[in-house]
Amino acid sequence: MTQLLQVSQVTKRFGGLVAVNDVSFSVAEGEIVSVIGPNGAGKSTLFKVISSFLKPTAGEVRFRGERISGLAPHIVARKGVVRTFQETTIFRGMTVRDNVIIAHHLRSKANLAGFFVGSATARRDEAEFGRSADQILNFLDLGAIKNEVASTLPHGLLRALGIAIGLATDPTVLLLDEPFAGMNHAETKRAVELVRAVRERGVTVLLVEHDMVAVMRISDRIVVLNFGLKIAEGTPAEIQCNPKVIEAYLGSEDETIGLLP
Amino acid sequence: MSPTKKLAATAAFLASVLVAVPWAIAATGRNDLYYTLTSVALLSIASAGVWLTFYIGRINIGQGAYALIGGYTSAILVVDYGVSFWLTLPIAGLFCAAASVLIGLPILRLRGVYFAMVTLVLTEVARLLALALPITHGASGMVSIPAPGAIRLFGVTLVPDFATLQNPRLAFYIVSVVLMALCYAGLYRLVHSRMGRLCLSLQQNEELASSIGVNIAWLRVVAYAISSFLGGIGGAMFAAIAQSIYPSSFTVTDSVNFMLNCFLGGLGYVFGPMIGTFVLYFGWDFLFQTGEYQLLIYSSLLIALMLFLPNGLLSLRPAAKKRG
Amino acid sequence: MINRRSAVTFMALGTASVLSIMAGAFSANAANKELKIGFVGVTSGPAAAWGTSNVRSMQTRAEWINEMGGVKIGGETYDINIITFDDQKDPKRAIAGMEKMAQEGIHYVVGPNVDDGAAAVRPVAEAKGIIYFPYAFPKPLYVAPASNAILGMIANYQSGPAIYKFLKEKKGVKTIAFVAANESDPLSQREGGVAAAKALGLQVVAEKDTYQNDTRDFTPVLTPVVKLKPDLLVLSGVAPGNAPLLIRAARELGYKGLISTETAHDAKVLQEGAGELADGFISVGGASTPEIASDMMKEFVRRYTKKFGEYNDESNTKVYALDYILETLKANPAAINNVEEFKRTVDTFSAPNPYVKGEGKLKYVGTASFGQKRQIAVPMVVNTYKDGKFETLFVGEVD
Amino acid sequence: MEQVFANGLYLGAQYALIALGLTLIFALMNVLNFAHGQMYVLGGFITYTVYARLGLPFVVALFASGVTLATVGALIEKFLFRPVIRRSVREESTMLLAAAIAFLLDALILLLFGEKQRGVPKIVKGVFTSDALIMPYDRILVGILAIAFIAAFVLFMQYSKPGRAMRALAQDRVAAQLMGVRVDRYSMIGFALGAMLAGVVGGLLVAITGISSGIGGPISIKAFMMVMIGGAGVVGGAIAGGFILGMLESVGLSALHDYGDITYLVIFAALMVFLSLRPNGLMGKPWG
Repeated sequence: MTQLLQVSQVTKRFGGLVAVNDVSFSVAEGEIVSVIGPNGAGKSTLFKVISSFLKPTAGEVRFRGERISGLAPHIVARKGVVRTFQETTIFRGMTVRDNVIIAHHLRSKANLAGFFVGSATARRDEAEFGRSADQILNFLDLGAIKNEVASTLPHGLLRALGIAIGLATDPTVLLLDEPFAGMNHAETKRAVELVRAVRERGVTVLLVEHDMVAVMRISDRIVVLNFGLKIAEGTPAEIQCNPKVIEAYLGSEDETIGLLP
Repeated sequence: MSPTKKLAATAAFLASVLVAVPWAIAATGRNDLYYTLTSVALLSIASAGVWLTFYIGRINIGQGAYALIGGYTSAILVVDYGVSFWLTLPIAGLFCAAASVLIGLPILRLRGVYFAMVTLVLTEVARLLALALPITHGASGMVSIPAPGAIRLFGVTLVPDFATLQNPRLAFYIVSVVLMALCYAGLYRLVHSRMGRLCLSLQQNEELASSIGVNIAWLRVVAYAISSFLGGIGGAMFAAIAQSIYPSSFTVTDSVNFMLNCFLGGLGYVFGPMIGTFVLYFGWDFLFQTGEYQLLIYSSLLIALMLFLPNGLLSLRPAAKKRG
Repeated sequence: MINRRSAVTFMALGTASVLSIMAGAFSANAANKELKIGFVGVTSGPAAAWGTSNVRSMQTRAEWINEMGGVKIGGETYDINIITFDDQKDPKRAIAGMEKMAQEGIHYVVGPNVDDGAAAVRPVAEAKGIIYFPYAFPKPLYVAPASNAILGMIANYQSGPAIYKFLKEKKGVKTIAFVAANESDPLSQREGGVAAAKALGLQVVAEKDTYQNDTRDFTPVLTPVVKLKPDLLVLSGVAPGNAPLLIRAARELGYKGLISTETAHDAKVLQEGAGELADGFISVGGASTPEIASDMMKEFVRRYTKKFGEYNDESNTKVYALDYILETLKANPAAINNVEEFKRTVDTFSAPNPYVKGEGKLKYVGTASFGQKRQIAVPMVVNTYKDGKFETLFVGEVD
Repeated sequence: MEQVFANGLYLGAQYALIALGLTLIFALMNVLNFAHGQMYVLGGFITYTVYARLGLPFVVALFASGVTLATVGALIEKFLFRPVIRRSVREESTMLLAAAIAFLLDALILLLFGEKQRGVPKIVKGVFTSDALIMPYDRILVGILAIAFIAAFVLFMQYSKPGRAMRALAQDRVAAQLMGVRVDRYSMIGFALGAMLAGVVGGLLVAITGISSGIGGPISIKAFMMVMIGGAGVVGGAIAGGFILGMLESVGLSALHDYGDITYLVIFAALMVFLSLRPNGLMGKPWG
């Protein structure tokens, strides 16, 4: 198995506060890897560093052996490492379908001038993006609402739309930021299937999550952070009985879900 | 809208402004309307630029600066270097675009009121520069700029020398409305092509846009450069009509007016700034007869408009869509 | 649909506006024939005072003439109708205003009030046959080939040297400092002033200090200048509203020398804004100082005050333009519709000046400055302010 | 040098007071109030009328300015801004409304009070003079009053019930609503308070610089600059911005005396560079 994404000794400081401290792990092609940890463990910061929305203070992130940390986010996205957002971050004023079509931007063969004059390539692109968007929306069961304005959708569908936007960029690695947060049992179950289906399309998935049950069910491997440090790494089974992890979660006030029978 | 319909609409528009309006003016003898409509056309070109910056989510109160730079570029080239006005017109636009890239790179990182403020200050900086730089002839401005000359190609006169014309107002009017038509056709095309969608994605969420691979910094600069290009063109045309330019030819008031034109027409509609400029300019002109109460009535009407149509005049359209 | 709908809206609005403007244009009618005289200048915003004193002078005078039964020009009696246009100090608007004047069939326009506006309206005025009377000093407006502008007051480059000379000889002024707003008109006037001062052999100790025209507190501006202790502080092209503030700031900083300017000011404004600190302030006025004002001038002030509640001393210089127009038309009735006739009359025209005591004449001057007669002769009354009133320092003449 | 410093301090105090009202309105409603300068002018004319024309004491005149402007502000919020904010798609639309209100006030002021610059008799006579420093007593008094007003405002925001409610509102509108803050009511109080501050400064400064009808726009723009320097919507930022701009003008005009013509060019260019480096001002919250 080739290592697609390598996180090496990444440290991120904000002033005096160390949010991520010397964390290393890697993700192989086709894997689903999750990063978990109690509140304030540094998950989100690490996520932003990997997607290059933040520069690491020390260490680096490599994709296919090439250093991507420090590059502009859109360049990282062009290389195939695409993130979704924890918040319901979508293009609120556009229709669902337009949201997905615009996300095909990266696949475009024509340049902007070509689109402006309506060149043959540009028209071909437009037609193809429309088809592809419909296909993605159907794949995620969003076909029925594709002409709704995004800001009117309920929470769960927005999350799916976020994933649809991510998929439309044709990513090699999809970084999902808390895809199950705020979902009820049934919604989570559906979302888990969705993520699996995404992997079936050949997309490697790295997700940051809170919800232990879902993570245990879905992940090939799990990385556990606490206070910015990596305290464990392994398969769900290994993590489940790792005493350090149990202690970390018990030690925190509000995290008791899923770990203990 | 189908291509044929679009073509028909464009033809109808051109026919009305190039044939019907001159005919109506000739029939009524209202020759002063030429200049009024010319002003509207040119101001709406500059406003279109401001609208485009609104479209990427930036409040631009700095268009006066580019109009001033454009006006001076053209005037200096014509007066001091003897370049033909018709050549200076695109040069003025391009010079403004180039300047706006340099200025835009640092300031486009700002958002909201901060960007608005910085651009407002930019207008004042441009005025003070025009006063201080030797090349602009400083406080005494530039006067007696020659009228646009002829364009000849292989001995055929394509455009006559404006100085020899019976009615240069009509000539300026035609040039201005043609420029306006080109500008809005281009803007319409741009907004309805991929670039427009990308600009919209920027307006709605810059982070998400960059996560799907949009080079937001580049796109912002491009949009801003186009915007400034339009400002420069408008300014250069005005300098040619007034045959003079002063550091105070475009001021903060103009910058604010360009912005208000966009608001009034509607930020969501490509043709918003055109309608906005028309209504604001003519509204003021209309009230000319009310003498000292002009400003009072004008502002009251504006407030009423905002109360009833807070999303701009074009939101009146029954089939109003989100995007124009 | 957008394109066509917008076009339709556009056309509808356009038609509506054309119709209603026309309705307005045809509504005026009167028993006497009507003579329209225009005004294009600024009557709103920060510089509102400049145009307002213009308009009010014209309206007062016109009302007075009409009350007396109108003005007789070449066998016809006319009522004067003043058509005003507020250009908001925007040269683009000023052009529109001039176009509007042409549309109204007006051939004589007072204004604009500032350099950029006066320059911008030139093409229209010359194309449409309009003589206009700017209150702006740039020489290219009046030097040939320019032909349709007539300077409506005394330029700073005419009054400045006279004032400096007087002060040098009578008050022993040796050093001089200039302060100006960083705008075209004041800066140009400062340049002229500096040149004049140097020509007189005065030592210019400060010539680069500027302020933003919207400054409210001038202490920081004047602190470095006052430190130089000049004998004379010149406030180049100072706006009436700013003058008392500058004077007060200079005096309160301990400035002991003289303060002067080449523009016209209002005694009431000086009194309210600077009180006794303004005593001795030297400015250029028209004809209302008691020493030289004729009964007609006093009557004018009385009517103005009655009509608008309060007189503005800036109007002393602005009372003239309308009378010049009318008197010249009386002298050559053919000029009423033909400005070429007016230009011919300019060279020889002469009439008594009703606003000053004695032998004053209304005539056109400017040959020395412009090479042609493109300026109205206004008595150059140099005033000094004292206890809420102006006193005449000396009276000069321009040729 | 002391003179330059004292000038800057005095200027800063009045600027800060002008900026406070603007930043308060911005913080509460995300409205950039273009009419702030016009409110200042209106306050100035009311003080002028009451003090110079009616001959009542200066304090009464100042009080009249404050009360009138608070009323005007409350009415404008309730009947103009509130409905427009509720119904517009993009919140920037309020800028057109604010500009229209600015025009309206400009027109009303011009019609009611005329085009002339107005001034009042000095409230305190005499000038403090030492070797290093010359300062008229009325300036000293006004400077102290301005600082006192600023302090009173800060204390009010910090410790009074409405002050705390407004701070919560500025922090997070939705959260404040959930906590039981009556958003509409406090928006109105905030707007009235902001307008009142503008009116009180206008009245206060009549004693020094007089008042004239057209200066509203320029005052607004100056106030915007201070707010941006300090950071929009932050009380401390407005105060800092006011003092910084005051100092900048005072020091700049003296230091660049030999190049006088470009002093303001340098100040404005520096401001642009500063904001490019610190996109949210000194202490502002991100906005966009």
